[in-house]
Amino acid sequence: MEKQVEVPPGLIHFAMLDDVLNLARANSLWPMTFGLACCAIEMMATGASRFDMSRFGCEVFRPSPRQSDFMIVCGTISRKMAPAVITLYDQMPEPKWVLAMGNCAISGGPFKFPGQYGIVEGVDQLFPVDVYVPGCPPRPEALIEGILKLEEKIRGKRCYPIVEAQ
Amino acid sequence: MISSDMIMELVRLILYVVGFLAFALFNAAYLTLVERKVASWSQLRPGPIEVGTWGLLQPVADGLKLLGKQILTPEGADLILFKLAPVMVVVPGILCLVTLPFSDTIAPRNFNLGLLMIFSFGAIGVFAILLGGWASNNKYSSIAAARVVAQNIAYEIPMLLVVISLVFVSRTFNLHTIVDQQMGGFWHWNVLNLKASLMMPVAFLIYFICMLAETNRAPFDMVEAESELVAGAFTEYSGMGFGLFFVAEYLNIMVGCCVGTILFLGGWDCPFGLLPGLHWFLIKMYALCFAVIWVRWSFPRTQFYGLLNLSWKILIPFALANLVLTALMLKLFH
Amino acid sequence: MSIEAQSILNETFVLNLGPQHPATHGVLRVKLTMDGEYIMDADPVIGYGHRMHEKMGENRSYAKFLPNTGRMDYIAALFNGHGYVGAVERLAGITVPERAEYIRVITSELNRISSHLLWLGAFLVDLGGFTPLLYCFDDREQILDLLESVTGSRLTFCYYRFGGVSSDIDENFAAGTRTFISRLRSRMPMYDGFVTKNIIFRKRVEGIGPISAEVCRKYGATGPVIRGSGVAYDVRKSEPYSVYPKFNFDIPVYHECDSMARYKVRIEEMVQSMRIIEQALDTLPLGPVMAEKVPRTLKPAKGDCYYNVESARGSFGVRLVSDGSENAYRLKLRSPCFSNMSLFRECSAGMLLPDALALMGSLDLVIPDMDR
Amino acid sequence: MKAFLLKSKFEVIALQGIPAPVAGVETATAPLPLVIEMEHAARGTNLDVTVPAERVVDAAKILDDAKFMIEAITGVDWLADRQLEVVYDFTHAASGERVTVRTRISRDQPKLPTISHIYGGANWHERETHDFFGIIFTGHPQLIPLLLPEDARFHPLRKDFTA
Repeated sequence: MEKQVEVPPGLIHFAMLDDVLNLARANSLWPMTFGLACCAIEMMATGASRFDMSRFGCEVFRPSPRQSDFMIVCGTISRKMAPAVITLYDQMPEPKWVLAMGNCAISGGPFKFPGQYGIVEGVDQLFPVDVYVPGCPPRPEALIEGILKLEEKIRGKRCYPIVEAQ
Repeated sequence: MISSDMIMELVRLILYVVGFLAFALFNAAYLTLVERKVASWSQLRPGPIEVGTWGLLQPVADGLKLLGKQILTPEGADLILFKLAPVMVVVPGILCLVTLPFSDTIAPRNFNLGLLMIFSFGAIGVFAILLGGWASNNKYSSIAAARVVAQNIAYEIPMLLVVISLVFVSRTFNLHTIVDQQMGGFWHWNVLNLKASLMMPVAFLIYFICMLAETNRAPFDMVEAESELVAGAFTEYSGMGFGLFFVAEYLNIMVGCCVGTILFLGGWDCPFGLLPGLHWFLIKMYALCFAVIWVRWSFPRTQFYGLLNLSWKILIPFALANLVLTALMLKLFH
Repeated sequence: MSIEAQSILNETFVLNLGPQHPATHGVLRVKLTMDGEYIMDADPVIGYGHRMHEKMGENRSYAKFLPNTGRMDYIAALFNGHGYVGAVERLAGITVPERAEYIRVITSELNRISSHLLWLGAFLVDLGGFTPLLYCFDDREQILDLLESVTGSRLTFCYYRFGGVSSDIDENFAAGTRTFISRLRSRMPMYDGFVTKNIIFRKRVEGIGPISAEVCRKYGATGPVIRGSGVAYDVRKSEPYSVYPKFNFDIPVYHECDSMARYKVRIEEMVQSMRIIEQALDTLPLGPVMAEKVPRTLKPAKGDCYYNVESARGSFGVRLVSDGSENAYRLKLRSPCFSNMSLFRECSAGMLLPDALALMGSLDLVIPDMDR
Repeated sequence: MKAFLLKSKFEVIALQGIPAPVAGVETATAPLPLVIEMEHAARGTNLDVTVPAERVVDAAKILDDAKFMIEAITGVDWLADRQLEVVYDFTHAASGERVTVRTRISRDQPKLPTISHIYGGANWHERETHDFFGIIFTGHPQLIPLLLPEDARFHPLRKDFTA
């Protein structure tokens, strides 16, 4: 296990401003148009009519990483693709977040086997991930819940009710 | 000596500056929400509803977020031009508002050459996008920058030809006077002014199409062309730099719709000759804005040569015909 | 001509389209040599979505490979499953009960409609029109509901088994399918009015991206691509498999060879698929949905065989080589997208960038299927 | 076009190769039946042709003249025989007939003439086969990795491959 590093608090706080900014960021998450594999179709379905992630203000898919706030890593990252994904992550301006969607992005999923030669076993080997959404592929509801989790992480508290399984 | 008149004038000026800046930015921000709402209605979905009632706080959140974003400058970019372009693209839009009369009494400056001023300022925005695209040092941006110049030159011509024919009819560049001439019900509006030129409705249509192209809106959104050029000229802009391009786009739409309302739709005149005023102006303007957004979500993008063909082979001949016809009719009947 | 003038005229630049680009529907990269907006040479660089399916086919038992079939061409996942179980059944000599074959046909054709709907939306997004995508997704969700009720998943179906299907369909499914078909039929005129008759759309696809029948033959392009080039090649007719010979349906063929022809073929195919589903539902026989006596660990006899099916994108083929053990010795997956994409270099030379993207969109690519 | 009409043509070219067995293989297998008509329902192909490596181009020409369409090219690694098999699949669009052409080459010297000048589509299929099995298609215009990373020097579908 890596040792947890204690981050010293800053000398000057703009508490209110930070809160307001974080509130704005949480409610205006623009994802990057970036599909890797199967999960991309479910990501599209999440943006489409029935599930409609625009309700939370995050339907503005920006094709350029410069204008996006978070990256939905949806699908398998092959070793050939990995440098490109890292470049895209580096091109995003701060503050930025990463949501790993699907088992492939979490750990390599079904394509991880002894002697595999082609994939990166989890996107967290490349850069830090904020929210993991498991599933193969995750349902659109799961992705929306993942985005709400991300909002919760940014804001520090959750403002939407948690849907319980029946 | 400072007279009370001068103080009043100063207060009036400040009020107008503050008021119009607020109005411009408010509109730019909330037109994005309108855009998203119209998009969602035409796409069988609710649209932004969770951020504030009805999504009303959505533009606020977007704006604050963009303010708080890091601004990246790509390697090899022309630093000065890269930073200057977003500012240059917004300023003309706001300056255009200075001369627009919103009602009989609400008009910041009543220029005699108001119409001319709007079109000269309107032409500056194009160069800002060109500079921004070129300064980004990105191939997609460069292609988009080249496209936007060709497109704007192509559409400036029919638009100005139409406007000139209108100036023939009204014999003035003063926007206030142009509206005054159209008072008294919708049959007096220029769009139906068949006495002056039989092609006036066509002229309005040409104006509307040219306005779509000048403001780079779908189906002529060659600048952004998401599925072809990533984000076009704005590809490398992040944070508020990108936000300003966004603001400018909606400002230009608003100015275009305002000018369309003034030139063709009788400004603040009530369609039935009752109670003219600011509200009618706003209703007409927003109706035009709605049409612009509606078109965007209904049509695919044209090809670039299709766009140029439309301008050079259809719009310009029609605009010229309109000009000649107007001149002839004025000569014969007036 | 002076040397300076020539060097100005030959001023080309290289544009890397992708791997992340909105028009490539995933992780395709095309190295474009451009002269202004004209494409001089387009060299597709693929493999960014390579997921080692063929290696996995050799590494695990026949049954354990089944989930992989749902993840190759995930938009039309059932066809991959059909091709794979078909190959194994052919080699192992398993006969499938008739009811199972009917169910396979019904679900496959539903999947074909959903795939074409998604293509329609994505194609329009390539052309810059966003709204139709949402309507297509609206219709597609209805199919996914139906398929989810029998297969248990929304996208990466793993429903077919060696010797049948994993679960039987019920009355609700049949009724729901009929409701869906009448709904889609009622919406076809809407698509026709908003898309097919749209003047901008027609200007952008008519005469754009011609692919001749000869090019299709040389590159092995199949599916709607070859049918849009005037060749009536459909595996369902030419090498009948499953119970397709029992149904009446036409192969739509258009001779214009352009993107519009490929568009029309796909629209017409949805109509034909609905015809097939209705006939299958009307004549659905009773009986078991799994063959009896299919061993748990399958060990087909030594030998090899080829089995192909008409996927939504073309001919999907499986070459299976068995050495008599419980793992396949070699599993070759012939993906239609791979062949369809290989002609892009030849066909896109000299085109404008937006037109080339329209051509690419009309090929209906699924990148992980292409890269496997 | 009936596939069996091509049988005699294939037999001619297949026989031409017989006196010169593939270099480096000491007749590991018994002489194969060269051109076999098959039942489509059982094996998925109508004609199964085995030709020597240097006759692949001739076989492709016969099929091209008969207006066959290229379907796939793939390899099989027969580690025990120290051989690599390359399998070409062709289809005839109008009749739905299918011809499989096979050839075996030595595993130590995996060289085979390209057919990409006859079938443009073979270009990618051969590159893929080169990726997976390391078979060198002589005369191929662009034999660089297609599916694997550009700097890949391994051939994952060989049976002795370990990551």
